[in-house]
Amino acid sequence: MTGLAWLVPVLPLAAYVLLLIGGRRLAEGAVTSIAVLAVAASFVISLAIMIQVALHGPQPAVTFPWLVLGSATISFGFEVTSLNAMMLVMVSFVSALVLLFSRGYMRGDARFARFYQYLSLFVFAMLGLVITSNLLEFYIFWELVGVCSYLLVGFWYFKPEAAAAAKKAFIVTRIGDVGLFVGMILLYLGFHTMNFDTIFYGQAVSSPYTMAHGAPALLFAAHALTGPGIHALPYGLAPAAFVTLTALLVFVGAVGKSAQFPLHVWLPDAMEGPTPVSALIHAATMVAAGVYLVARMFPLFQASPAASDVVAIVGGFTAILAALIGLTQHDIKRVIAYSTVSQLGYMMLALGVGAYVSGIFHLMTHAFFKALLFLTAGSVIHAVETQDLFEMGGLRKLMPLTNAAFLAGALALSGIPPFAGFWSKDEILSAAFSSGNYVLYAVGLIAAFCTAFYIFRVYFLTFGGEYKGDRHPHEGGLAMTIPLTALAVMATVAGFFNTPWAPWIANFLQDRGAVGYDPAVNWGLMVVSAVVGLAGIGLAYYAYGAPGRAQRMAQKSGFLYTLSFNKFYFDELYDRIVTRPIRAIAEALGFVDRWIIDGLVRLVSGGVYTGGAGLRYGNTGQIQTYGLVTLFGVAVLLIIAAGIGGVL
Amino acid sequence: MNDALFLTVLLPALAALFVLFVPARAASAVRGVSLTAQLLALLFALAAYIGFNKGMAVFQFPFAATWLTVPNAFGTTPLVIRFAFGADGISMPLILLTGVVGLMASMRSHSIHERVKEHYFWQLLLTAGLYGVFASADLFTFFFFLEATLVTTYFLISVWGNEGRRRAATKFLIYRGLASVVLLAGFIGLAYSYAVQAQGASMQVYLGFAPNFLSLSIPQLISEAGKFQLSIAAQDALYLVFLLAVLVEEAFVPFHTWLPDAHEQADTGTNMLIGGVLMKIGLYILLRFAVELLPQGLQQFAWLTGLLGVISIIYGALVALAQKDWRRLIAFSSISHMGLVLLAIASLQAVGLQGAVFMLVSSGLLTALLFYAVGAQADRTKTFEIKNLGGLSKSLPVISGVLLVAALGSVGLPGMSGFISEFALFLGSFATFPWLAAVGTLGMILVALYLLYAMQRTTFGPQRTEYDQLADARPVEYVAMAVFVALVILIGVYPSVLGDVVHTTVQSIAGRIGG
Amino acid sequence: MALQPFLALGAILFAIGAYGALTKRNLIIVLISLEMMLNAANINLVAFSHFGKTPHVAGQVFALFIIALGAAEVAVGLGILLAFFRMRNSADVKDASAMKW
Amino acid sequence: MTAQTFITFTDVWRALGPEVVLAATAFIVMIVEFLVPPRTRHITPWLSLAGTVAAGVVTALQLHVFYATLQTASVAVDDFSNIFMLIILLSCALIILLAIGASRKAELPFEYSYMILFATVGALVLTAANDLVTLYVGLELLSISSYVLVAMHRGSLRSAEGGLKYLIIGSIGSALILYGLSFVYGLAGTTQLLSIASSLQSAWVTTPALLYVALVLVAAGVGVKMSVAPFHQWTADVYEGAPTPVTAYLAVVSKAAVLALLIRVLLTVFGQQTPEWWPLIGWMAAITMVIGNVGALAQRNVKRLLAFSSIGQVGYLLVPFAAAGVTPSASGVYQGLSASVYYLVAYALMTIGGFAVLQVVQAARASEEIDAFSGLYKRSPWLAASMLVFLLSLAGMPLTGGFVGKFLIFLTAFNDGQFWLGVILFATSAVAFYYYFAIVRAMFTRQPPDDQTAVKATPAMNTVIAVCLAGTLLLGVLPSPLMSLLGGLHWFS
Repeated sequence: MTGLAWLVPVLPLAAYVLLLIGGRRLAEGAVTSIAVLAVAASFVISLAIMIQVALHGPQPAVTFPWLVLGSATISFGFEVTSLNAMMLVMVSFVSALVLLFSRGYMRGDARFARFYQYLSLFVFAMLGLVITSNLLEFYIFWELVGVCSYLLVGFWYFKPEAAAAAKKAFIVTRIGDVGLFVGMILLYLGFHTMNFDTIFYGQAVSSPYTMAHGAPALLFAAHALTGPGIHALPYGLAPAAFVTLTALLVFVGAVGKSAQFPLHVWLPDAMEGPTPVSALIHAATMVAAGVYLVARMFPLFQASPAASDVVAIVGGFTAILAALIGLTQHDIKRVIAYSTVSQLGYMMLALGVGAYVSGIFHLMTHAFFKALLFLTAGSVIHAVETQDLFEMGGLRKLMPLTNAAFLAGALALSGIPPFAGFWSKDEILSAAFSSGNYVLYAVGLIAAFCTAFYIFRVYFLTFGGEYKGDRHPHEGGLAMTIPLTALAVMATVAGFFNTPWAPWIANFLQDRGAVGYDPAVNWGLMVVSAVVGLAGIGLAYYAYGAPGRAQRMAQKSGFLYTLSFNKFYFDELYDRIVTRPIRAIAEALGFVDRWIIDGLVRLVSGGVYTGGAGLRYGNTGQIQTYGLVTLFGVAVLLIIAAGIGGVL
Repeated sequence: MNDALFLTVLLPALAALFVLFVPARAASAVRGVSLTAQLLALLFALAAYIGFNKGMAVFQFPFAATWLTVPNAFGTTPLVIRFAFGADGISMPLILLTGVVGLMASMRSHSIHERVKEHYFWQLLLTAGLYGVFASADLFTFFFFLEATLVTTYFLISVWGNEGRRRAATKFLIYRGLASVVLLAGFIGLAYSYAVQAQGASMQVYLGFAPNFLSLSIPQLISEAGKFQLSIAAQDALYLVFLLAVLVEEAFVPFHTWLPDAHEQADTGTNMLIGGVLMKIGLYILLRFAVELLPQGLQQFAWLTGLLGVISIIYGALVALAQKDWRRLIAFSSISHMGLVLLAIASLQAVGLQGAVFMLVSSGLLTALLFYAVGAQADRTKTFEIKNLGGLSKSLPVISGVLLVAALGSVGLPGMSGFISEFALFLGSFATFPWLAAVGTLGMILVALYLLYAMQRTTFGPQRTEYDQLADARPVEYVAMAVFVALVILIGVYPSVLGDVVHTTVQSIAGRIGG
Repeated sequence: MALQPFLALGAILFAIGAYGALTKRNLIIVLISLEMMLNAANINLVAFSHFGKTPHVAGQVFALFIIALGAAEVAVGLGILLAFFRMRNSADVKDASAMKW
Repeated sequence: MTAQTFITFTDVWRALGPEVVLAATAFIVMIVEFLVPPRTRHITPWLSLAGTVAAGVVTALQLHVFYATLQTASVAVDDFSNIFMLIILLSCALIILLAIGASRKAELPFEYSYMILFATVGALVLTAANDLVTLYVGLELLSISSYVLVAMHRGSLRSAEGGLKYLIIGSIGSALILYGLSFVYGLAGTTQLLSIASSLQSAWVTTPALLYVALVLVAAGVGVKMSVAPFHQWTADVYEGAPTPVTAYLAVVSKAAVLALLIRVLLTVFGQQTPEWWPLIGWMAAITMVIGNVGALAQRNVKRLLAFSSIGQVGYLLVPFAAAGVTPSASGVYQGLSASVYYLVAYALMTIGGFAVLQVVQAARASEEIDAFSGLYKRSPWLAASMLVFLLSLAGMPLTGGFVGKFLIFLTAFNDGQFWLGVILFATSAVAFYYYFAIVRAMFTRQPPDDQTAVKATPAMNTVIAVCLAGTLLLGVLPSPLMSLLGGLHWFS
C-alpha cells in the first residue's frame, strides 16, 4: 500500500485538473462528487497506509532524479513515515468533510466549480507537502499551499476586504517563506542534500529503528565534519552555530505559515474568505503546515537547544497573546481565528520544549475541533447571514444540531475532559511543566483560561439568549450536517488516541527521535487544567448569562479592554513601522528615479546638446571671426609643436 | 542539422526582405508571411534544441562564412572577419526563447493596423537580429547583430509607440548606442589581449601555436582561455569595460532610466521582444565573455558585480512599488530580476551560473507573458494606469487569470520557472556572498508586494461599470498565453528540460574558473 | 645681405596681411590683405632661392606661379564681390552675415 | 635636382592622361557653352559627364602601373594618386549627374559644367603633385574654381556671400600653406618632394624649429581647406550658401583631394620625424570628431547639419592616418591608407546620396529644415528608404559601407595602439545617432504636411541615388572586392 502513497496527493490533483478543464460545464453536484470522491479516496488510501505503517513500520523513500544542479542531483520523491502517515489521514479526513460541507455552503455561487477546483488544489498541495521526502519539494508544496490560500481567501475578489486580506496573507507568509528559503539553501550548502534523512543523519535511513535516538546534535557534528564528501560548513560556522542558524531560519518559515507572533496578523484577516476555506486553512492545511514543518525538522531543533527555546517562547507568547485578543472580538470567525493562532502557539510550545508527540497530538485534535468550530460557525453564518456576535443569539433552539456540534467543539477547545482538546492540551502543559519551563507553563495555563472564556462567550452570545436578528435561521442540508456530526464525534473522542494510559499515538510515532514525551500520569496537573477550563467557562457564563454584565466588565478593565479589542494595535504598528515606511521609501525613490537620476541623465544630455548649440551659435556668420579662430588655432598648434619638438 | 541555427537567423531576415515586396494593401499576406517565417524559425530553433548534444560543453551546429579579410598590421596573419554561428548550453535556451517570444510577438502584432507592412518588416529584422546575437560564435558577428537590434527596435518604438515614443526611442538609441561602443572597445581589447598573450606564451609553452594570431572566434578564444590566463591587469581592465557596457545595455541602476520609458511607449509586441529577449542580451554578454574569458577579472570585481546586482534588485523593486503604469512596473520588475542574475554571475558558482541562465529564460518568458496579458487587458480597457483598473476578474476571467499566473511566476512561485531559477541562483550566491544574497532575498518579498498590489488593483475589487461589456480572450490570445503558461510550468515542474542543456556547459565553465 | 632680414620682412608682411584680412571692414582691402599674405611667401621663396643653402631658380619660378595665381584669385574675388555688392549694396565684410548659426 | 630624368612625351601623356582629358573636355565644354544657343545648352553637362567618365577610364587603366622615372618628376604616377583620382572622378561624375538632375530647380547656370571640370583638374593635379609648385597650382585651381562654383547661384545673396566667405577663408588657408611651404623650400633648397625629403634629413637636427613651424602652417592650411577643427567654422556657412550639388562637391571632392595632399606631404616631406609629431594629427582628429558631431546636435537646417557631420567624418578619415604614424612601418601606413580610402569611398557615396535626397526634398518643400523631411516615407518611400540607408551608413550601422569603413578605421587605430582614438570614434558616432535619427524620425514618424505635393526626383537624380544606394549597401555587404583592390595597391612604389 505504501507504494501507492503517491496516489494520495495525486487524486486531488486529478480532481483539480478535471475541474479546470470541464468544471464550468458540470452541475454543482457532479463537481462536488468529483472533488469529494477524490479526497475521500485519498483518505481511504491514507488510512490503509497508516495501518500498514502501524503493522510494518515506515517505508524508505521512493525517489527519482529531478534536476542536476551544479555537481549534485536533486531527487524528488515521497516517503511514508509514521508522522506523515498520520498527517495524511488527518488532512484527508478533515478535507473530505470540508469539501462535502462546501456543497451546501457555496450553493448557487457563480464560480462554484472554481471554488472546488481551488480547494482540490489546496488539498493536493497539503498532501504533497506532507508526503515528500525532500526539503526542496516540501518548499514547493509549501508555497503552493500559500498560493491556494491566496486564491481562496480572495475568492470573493470583488470584496475589497477579501482582496486585501488575500494579499496580506500572501505577503506576510512570504516573509516567513523567505526565511525558510534561506534556511533551506544554507542546509544544502552545509550538507549538499535536500533529503530530510540525509540532512538529519548524513545518509538515507532505511530502517529508522536502527538509529540511535537522542543524540542528533552529535550526529550533526559528525555528519558535518566527517560525513560522506567531507566539506566544511558554510562561512566556517561551528556545527552548533550552523544548526541553530538554520533551525531558526526554518522556524521563521513556520512562524509565517502558522501565524505565530510576530507574523500572526494575516490569519484573522483571512476570515474574509468563504467559511469552509477558513475551516480548511485553520484546521488541516495551511497553518498545520508550519507545525508540521517544525515536527518534520524536529531532529534539527533537537540539535539546537537555543532554537528550541525560541520555538517554545514564541509559541507560548503567541498562545497568550492571541487568547487575550480573542476575549473581546465581535466577529464570530475572528474569535475562532484567534483561537487558532493561540492553539498553534501551544503546538509550537510543545515542540519547543521537546514534546514532539504532544505537539502532533494537539495538531490532530485541534484539526478536528477547529474544523468543527468553523463549520458550525459557517452553518450559523449561513443561517443568520452575519458574523457579528451581537446580532445573533438564541440559536440553541433554532439549530439544535449545530448547537450540539459547536458545544462539543467548544468544550474540546476549552480542554474540558473528556473532550479531545483536554488530553492534548494537558499533555503539552505537563510537558512544559516537567521540562522545567514553569513560566511557560503558567502562560499556557492563563491562555487556557482565556480560551475557555472566549469560546464560551461566543457560545453564549450565539446560542444562548434570544435571537436578535430578523431572519429565520434553520439547519443546513445533509451535506452540511454530515460533516458536522462526523467532526463532532471526532472532537469528542479523538483524545483517547493518546491518553497517558494508552499512548497509542506516542507509540506509533516512536520511530525516531521522539523524545521528551513523558507518559507518566500527573493527576495534579490534569486537575489544574480541567479546573482552569471550567473557571473560564464559568466566568463567561457569569458575564454573558445576564445582560449588561459584560459591558460593565469591559468598562472596568478599561485600557486593557481597548488594547485587546484593537488586537494590541499590531496592524496599526506594522502599518506605521513597515508598510508605510516602505511605501514612503518607494514613493521617494520613484521621485528620485524620475527627477534626480533621470534628471541627471537629462542634465548630461542637455549639457551635450547645449554644447552643440554653443558650437552652433559660435558660428557668428562673421568670416573675420572665423579667420581669427583659425589663426588662434595655428598659434595653439605652434605651441604644441614647440613642446613636441623640444624647442620651448 | 548544422544549418538549423543559421537558418533561424536567415529565415526572418529573408522574410523581412520578402515582406518589402508584398503590396502594403495585402496586410493579411504580410501577416501570413511573417507568422510563417517566425514559426519556421522557431521550429528550427526547436530542432536545434532537441538535437543539441547535452553531454558536450562546446559550440554546436557550427556554421561559418568568411566575410572579409583585413590585412593585419599586428602580425602577418590577416584578420579574418567571419559570420560564424554556433550554440552552447548557455545560448541554446536563449535561442529557443527568442523563437517563442518572436512568434508570440508576431501573433500579438495582429492588433497593429497602421503601417502593417513596415511593422512586420522591422519586427522580422529584430527577430533575426536577436537570433543572430545569441547564435553567433564570433565577436564580430555578435556585434553586427547587436547593432541590428538597435536600429530595428528604434523603429518599432518610434513609429508604433505612444505619444512620447520619439523621445523614448531616441533615449533607447543613445543609451544602447553608447553601450555598444563600450562593448566594441571591450571586444577588440579582448581579442587583442588574447593575441598578445598567446604570442608571448607560444614561445615558451605552446609549440605549434601560430604566432601573430588574432582571432575573433568565440570558441577559439574560449579554448585559448583554457590554455593560459590573461594578465591580471588586462583582465581587470577589460572586465570593467564589459561590466560598464552591460550596466547600460541591461539597464542596471543607475543607467536604467531608458528602459521604463521605452516600455511605457512601445506597443505590446515590441515590449515582448524588448522585455523578453532584448533585455537578456546584456547578461548573456557577461556570461559569455566575462565569465569564460575574463575569469580573474570577474573574481577581482565579483563583489562589485554582486553589489550592483543587489542594488538593482532592491532599487528596482522599491521603485516598481511606486509605479502607476503597468508597463513601467514591469520594466522595473525586470530590472529587479536582472539584478538577481548579476548577483548569480558574481557568485562564480556552477549552480549560480545555471540559475542565471534559468533566470534569463524564465524572466524572458514571464516578462513577455506579463506584457502580453497587460496588453490584452489594455486593448479592452484602453488603459495601463493601475488606478483606472479594477475588478477585471469578472469580465475578463481568462486574461486576469493569466495575468495572475504571470505575476505569481514572477514572484518566484514554485511549480513555475521563476522559482527554480531563484533557488539555483541563490544557492550560488549564498555560497559566495552570504550578506549580499541575504539582502537580495528582500527582493523576494518586495516583488510579492508590488506585483500583488498591482494585481489587487487590477483584477480584484468591485467591478467598474465601464468594464462590464468587455470580451474575454480571443482564440489567438488563448493560444499565445497558453503556450507561455505551459512553458513556464513545464520548466517549473520539470526543470531538467532546460537544465540538461545548460548543465554541462556551465559545469565546464565553472570548472575552469574554479567555482 | 643675409637671409634673416628677408625672412623677417616676409613674416612682417604676413602678419600685416593677416591683420588686415581679419580687421578691415572693406572687402577690397581684405582682398588686398590676402594678397599681402601670399606675397609674404613670395618674399620668403625668392630670398631662399638666392640666399638659401643650395640656391636654385626653382624658388623664383614658384614665386611667379604664385603671383599669377594670386591675380586669378583676386579677379575671382572681385567678381564675387561685385555680385555680392549688387545684391547687398554694401562692400562691408560685416554685412556678409546672412548665414550663421 | 641634377638627376632629373628625361621624360618622353609618352611619359607625360601617361602621367597626365586624366588631367589632360579632363582639361580638354573642360575647354571644349566651355566653347560649346559659348556657341550653342541657350535651348541646347543642357547638353553641356552631359559632355562634362562624358569627359569625366573618360578620364576615369584612363585613370583606371594606369592603376597598378608605376613609373619609376616619374618618381623625381613634378607629377607622380602611383597607386596612391590613382585611387584618389578614381574616387574624385567617380564623385565628380555623380555630382555632375546630381547637378543635371537638379539644374532646373537649383538654377545653376550651365557654366558650372566646365567650372566643375576645372576644379576637378585641380583636384587631380593635387593628388598627383610631386612638386611644391604643381601642388600649389593644383590647390589653387581647385580652390578658385570652387569659389566660383559656390557663388554661382545667380541672384542669390546667400550664394554670393558663401562664395565670398569661402574665398576669404580659403585664401587664408592657401596663404598658410604657402608660407609654410616657403620654409620647406628654404630648408631643402628644392621643390621636388622626394628630394626635399632627403635634403631635410639634416635639417631635422639643425633647425627643427623652422620645420615645425612649416609643419604647423601646412597642417593648419590644409585644416582650413578640409575643415578640420578648429579651422572648420566656415564650413556650415559656405555649405549652406552653395547650391546643393556644389555643397556635395565641396564635401566630397575637395576633401578627398586635400586629404591626398595632406597625406603625401606629411609622409614624404615630414616623414622622417613621424613619431614625434603624429600625436598632433591625432589630437586634431579627435577634436574634429568631437566638434563635428556635437556641433551637429543642435542644427535644424539639414545642410548645416550635414556640414557639421562632414566635419566629424573628416575626423574619422584622419584617424587611421594619425594612428599609423605612431609606429611607422610601411605595412602599418598602408593599412591605415586602405582603411581611410575605404571609408572615403563609402563617405563619398553616402554623402552624395544624402545631398541628392536633400536636393529633391528641398526642391519640393522649399525648405532645408529637418521638418521638410516630415512624412517623407509616405510621399516617397523610395527616397525615404534611400535616405535612411545613407544616414545609417553615416551613423555607422551594420550592412552599410559606413560601418565597414569605421570598423576598419577602428581596427587600424587599435593595431597602432591608439585605442583612445578608436573609442572617441565610436563614442562620437553614438552621439551622432541623435541628429541622424532626427532626420529619420522626421521621415518615418511624423505626418507629411497636408499639401499633397508629390516629392519626385528626376531620372538623373534617381540614378545618382540608386548608384549611391547600391554602392553604400555593396560596400557594407560585400566589402571584399574593394578591400582586395586596396590591399593589392602599391601606393607609393
